[in-house]
Amino acid sequence: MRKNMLLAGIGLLVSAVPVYADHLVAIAGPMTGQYASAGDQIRKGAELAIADINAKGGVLGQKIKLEVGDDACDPKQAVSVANAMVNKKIVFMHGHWCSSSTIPASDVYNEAQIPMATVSTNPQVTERGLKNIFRIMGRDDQQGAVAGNYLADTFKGKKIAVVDDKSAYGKGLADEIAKALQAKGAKPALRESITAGEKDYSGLVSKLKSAGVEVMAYGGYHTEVALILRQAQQAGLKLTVMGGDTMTNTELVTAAGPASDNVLFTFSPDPRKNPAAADVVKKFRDAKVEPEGYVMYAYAAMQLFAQATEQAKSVKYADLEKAMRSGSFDTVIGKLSFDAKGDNKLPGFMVYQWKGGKYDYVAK
Amino acid sequence: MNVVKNKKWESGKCMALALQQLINGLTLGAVYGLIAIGYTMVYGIIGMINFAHGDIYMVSAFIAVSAFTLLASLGITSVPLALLTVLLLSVLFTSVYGWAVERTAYRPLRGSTRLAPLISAIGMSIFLQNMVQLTQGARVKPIPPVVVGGFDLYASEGFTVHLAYSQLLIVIVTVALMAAFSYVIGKTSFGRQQRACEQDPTMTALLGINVDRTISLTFMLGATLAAVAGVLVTVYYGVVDFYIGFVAGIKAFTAAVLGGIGSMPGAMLGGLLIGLVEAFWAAYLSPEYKDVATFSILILVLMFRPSGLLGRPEVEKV
Amino acid sequence: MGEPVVQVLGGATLADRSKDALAVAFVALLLGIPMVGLTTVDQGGTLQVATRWPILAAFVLAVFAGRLVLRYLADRLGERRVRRERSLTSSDQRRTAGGRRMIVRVGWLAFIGALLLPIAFSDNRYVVDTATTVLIYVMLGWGLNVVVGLAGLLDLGHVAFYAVGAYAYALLSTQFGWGFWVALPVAGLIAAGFGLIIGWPSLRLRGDYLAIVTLGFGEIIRVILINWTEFSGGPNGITSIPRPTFFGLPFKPPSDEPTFASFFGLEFSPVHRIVFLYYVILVLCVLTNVFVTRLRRLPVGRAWEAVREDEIACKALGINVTNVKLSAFVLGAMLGGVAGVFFAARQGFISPESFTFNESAIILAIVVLGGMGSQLGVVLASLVLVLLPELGRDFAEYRMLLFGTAMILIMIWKPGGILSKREPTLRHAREEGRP
Amino acid sequence: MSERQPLLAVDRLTMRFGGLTAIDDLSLDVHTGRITAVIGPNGAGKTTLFNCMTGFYKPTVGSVRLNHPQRGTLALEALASHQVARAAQVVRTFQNIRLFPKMTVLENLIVAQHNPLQEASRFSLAGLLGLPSYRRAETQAVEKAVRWLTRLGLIDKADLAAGDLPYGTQRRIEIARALCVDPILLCLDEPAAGLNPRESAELNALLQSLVRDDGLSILLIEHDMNVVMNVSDHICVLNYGRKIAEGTPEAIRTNPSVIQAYLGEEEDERYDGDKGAAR
Repeated sequence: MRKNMLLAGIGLLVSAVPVYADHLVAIAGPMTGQYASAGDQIRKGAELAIADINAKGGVLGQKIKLEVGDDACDPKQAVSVANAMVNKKIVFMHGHWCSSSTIPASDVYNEAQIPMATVSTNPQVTERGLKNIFRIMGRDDQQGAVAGNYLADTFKGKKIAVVDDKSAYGKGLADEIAKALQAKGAKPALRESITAGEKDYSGLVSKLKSAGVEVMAYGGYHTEVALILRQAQQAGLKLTVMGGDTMTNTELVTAAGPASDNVLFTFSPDPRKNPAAADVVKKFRDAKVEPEGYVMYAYAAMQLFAQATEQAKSVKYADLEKAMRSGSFDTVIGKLSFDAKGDNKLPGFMVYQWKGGKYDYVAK
Repeated sequence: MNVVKNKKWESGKCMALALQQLINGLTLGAVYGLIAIGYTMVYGIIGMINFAHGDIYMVSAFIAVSAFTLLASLGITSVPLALLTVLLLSVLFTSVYGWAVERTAYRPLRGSTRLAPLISAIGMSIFLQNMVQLTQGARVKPIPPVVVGGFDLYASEGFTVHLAYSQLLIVIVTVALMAAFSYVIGKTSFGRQQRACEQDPTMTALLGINVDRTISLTFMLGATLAAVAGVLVTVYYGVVDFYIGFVAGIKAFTAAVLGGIGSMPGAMLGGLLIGLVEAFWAAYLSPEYKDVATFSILILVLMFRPSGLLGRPEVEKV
Repeated sequence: MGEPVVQVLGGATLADRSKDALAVAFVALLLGIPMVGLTTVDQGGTLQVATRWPILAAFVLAVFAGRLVLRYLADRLGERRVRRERSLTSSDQRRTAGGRRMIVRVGWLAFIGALLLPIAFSDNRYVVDTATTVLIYVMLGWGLNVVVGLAGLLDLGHVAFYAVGAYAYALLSTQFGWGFWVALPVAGLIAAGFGLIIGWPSLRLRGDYLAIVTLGFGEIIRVILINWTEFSGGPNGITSIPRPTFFGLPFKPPSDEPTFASFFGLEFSPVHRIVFLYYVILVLCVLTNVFVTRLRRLPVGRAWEAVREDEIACKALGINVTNVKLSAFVLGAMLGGVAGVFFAARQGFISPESFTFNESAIILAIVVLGGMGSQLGVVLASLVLVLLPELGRDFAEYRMLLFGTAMILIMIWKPGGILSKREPTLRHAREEGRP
Repeated sequence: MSERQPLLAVDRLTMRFGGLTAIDDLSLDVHTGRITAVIGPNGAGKTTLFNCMTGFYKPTVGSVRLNHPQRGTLALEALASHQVARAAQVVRTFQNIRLFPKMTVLENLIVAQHNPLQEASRFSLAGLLGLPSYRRAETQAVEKAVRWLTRLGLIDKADLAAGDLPYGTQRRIEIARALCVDPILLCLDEPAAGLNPRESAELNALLQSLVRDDGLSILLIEHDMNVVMNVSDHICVLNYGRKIAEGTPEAIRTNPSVIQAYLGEEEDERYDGDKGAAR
């Protein structure tokens, strides 16, 4: 027994001695596959942040090094990536991107005691009582409430349909929008689901047309919205779409053409408008990276890590976790602080609109 | 009072909706049918499921996007001219793909087990998808609308039945292609060789017909039809991505089996049926279970007609 | 029109070879123009064509040179093989006997390697976890091997049973609080039940029709799982699936109740759970292997193979073909379900997107690549198919491209699979030696 | 009296495929302990008759009754094909040999004993556990297979894959495999096709010994007149699905309508047989 204790003690000592000269941090997300553009944004944001932090001398006198994991938004691969990352002894994870990857992977990080900051919006991400997870993005239920309330107020008396693409993200968002509409007495005229990845949504369009729907709240990704808009136009239906944060993707504009001006969506306050972030935005643009979508969030996640580490004076899980939960951090997306579940306390969502290939807060 | 009015209002609209979905379903079905013929021909001649066929169609859609964009940048604005050029280019390059796929992945496996070419085909499908993703990018590729406008056929209580010119184009091209195709299979010497190979490849070879060449031509012909489908879809939906081949491939394969695999009119019929089932199911019942409906119909048909709707009923050869 | 590719026989001259390579390069040019030479890029909301002629030229040149070299090597190898075959026909018999012993030896080596792996990599949870994934696929592969490899039924929807097993365990454990050890056999039985329900109507269909119907059932089950939210959690899936315990002792950080670590006086480490899961599935895999290998030597196993070889002859010998097929299908389904339980236990979270047709295709590829009917072949193919994408992580976007290419190349290299030799289930020569 | 009752009675059997009538109102008796032959030109409906008898086709009209010595009268046309072999013990071979080509000869013969072995393995449980009762059954099955293999001169081929063997050997294996089912009526579809004269003579001897020593009854479809005339006790001649003559070999040999319909073709058939043997 005593021998065991001794061994354990030695083990502890050994593990306390830093093996790596650098602090390893990681990002994980869909670097390949259908949603590769989101992974690309995360990577670009994280790379610049780490360059900036290292230029200022790193954290605790050591440089940060980035590991990149590709889960292709496949839950099975996400667990593999998580195990690989744990094995590389990372001290912080920013990811994953798809909620269905974040959820199984977070179990692994939790077990290995690695703190993580994610942009996944599914409520389940922080509802499972894991202590290591911090969400730097809003939740689908907040998002849905903002979108639903806006629709109910702005399009009073018009027929509103709520549609989703049967993904975890899309259905969650659509359900929350429908709930918010109900609460305001604007019962959705239609509640439908489609299958993502198809090309033909003429059935849905006909149904919307025959029900006299003018506004469609959509939970899902931008690709389908572009197709629905095109097909609605072809069928002579003028449709306004309200979507979620995935609508920030410029592919929507390329694919839907001018009809994209009819797209409203909810997204966290645009970090590019944050005066404190002006320097960083400029830096990105100088590097020919438009700091759209998740770029600034990845930057902020790395800032969160650097500042929490400095506050805790340690990269050990217990210290970091405590620092993150209790502290407050100045990042490019605003002042971050977290509640007991790990959700952030930033003001949630704004309503945006696409106009001529750029998005901005909707004109009141 | 209100209710009664509503009912009347609904019935006129119901008709209009049904008509609209009939148009939409036939358009979709024609595309499925064109792809399904490729499956059925290949199955007929070498008895394998060419899983990469859907991806050939996807490749053709990408070729169409490049060609349309190229023509637009060259300043060619005449729609018929642009369409014809793109069709020709797409057919040309896609048929080379059809030929190359057979030559590299299937021919070395001729005469081996039944499953080896199937796995090779799955590998080829993965390869083509990722090849396109790498060379053309993972982003969706849109083109501006080529064929715009259409007729308003019938209006009822605020619902107008709309037939877009692009839909008309799909139906006309499909019908013309089917006519040309029946001629090729029925009347030309290639058609006779093709049918002979289907019946008995060994005997055909003994009669001095080049079976390899016939099989190659069959793949090219299948690819041609897929290429036309790819161009039409690009025109109709305006958006393509590297994943469309898989979805359309599964549907078209189902159509081929539903119609009776090996039968070309059957493939077209199966395609139209699936297109209609999808269109009506999506409009009247829950679109979530659309695919369940498609597959359930397939399973039911196979239970009662084990060789598909127009397949030759097979007497067990003992 | 002549075929551009001419069959070059041995003793081809350089001119012949370059002509052949030129033809191939021409085809490569045609293939390359639309995909390599041209691409479209998004410029401010509209597409523009971009050309990449230098890359295309390099591609065509590479194909030309590659074909030249390949042809040359193929001819040389062909000559050598012909010479070797001429001299070696007599010792063929001995070679197969040697091959059989080799296979047995490789099997034992693989088993010992598998046994020692967690000890060798005790601090590397990634390796152990990946090995667990390999074993899950081995289990799936053995299940489908009974259906496709032995009974010859083309099943493209095996993922359905994988999903049923995973969901059965997830629901039983989260909704009813069942433990892993009780839920495991029950989930296997539920999957077997689904096999019965799906197999009964569809197994009377002939080969390729069966393929599309099983594919259809696989999709139907997935679509139902997505849409029936009240039952399956819909697209959200099921989260917080309990992990298996060590016969009641959980793998948790030290707390009031006894845990695995405290009971054995070890320091808590999260790797324990992963190693434990690995050993559980290893033991189950060994049991499965023994089970399937023995079944193959029993009447039912021989009947599976007989049905694969000639269904009509089976009927004429009084064998109830439907029952034989159904038994293979149900057994395959059960093993698929058990693999599903392990998948759910490994993930802690399942959702319908893990059970797409792609998964069925991979499992089928494992069976066919490994060599239909070969148990060890399934193991080798699982290793290849799981490790290839994992090792390929460094190749990032080229990973799946290489995966597809490897599938085609292995099939061309060995159309019967890596291990295609069939082992008889009993021998007269040995029977006579019996007392 | 029971001597008079036929073992198998085909009664007014008709089989139509769409517009084509393959068998037209055919009646035929097969008696215990005899070799009955069905002959006729190509396309006369002989194999169709077998298929109707053994459950592969459902006849359009008519019945096929088997008077089983233990199990009473069975309506074969109503039984599924595997039941014909299992319950009625009527076992057939095929014109185009249907072995299990990748399995060894011995395995082929063990598969034929599937039903009793499967019973002995008790849903495979006894087999999995290796219980003595099952092992005994398996040993017996192997013994039976070895007995037939020895008798047909195939014992040295026992461990070879059946599909790799020469044509004539495969024919014998198929007969040996059918015998392992313990038939009371053995239906052979052109067993002499492709055999050389020596093999064909051996076949004659085998058929006669099966009837004489093993108490089997045999129904035979054959083109080889040598075999038919030498071994048959009773011959039935079909043409275009109809029975045109029936009787002893002597009677058939001299029947004018048979000569007209069938024997005119004999030269062709001879030629075919030679070609097959030369393979």
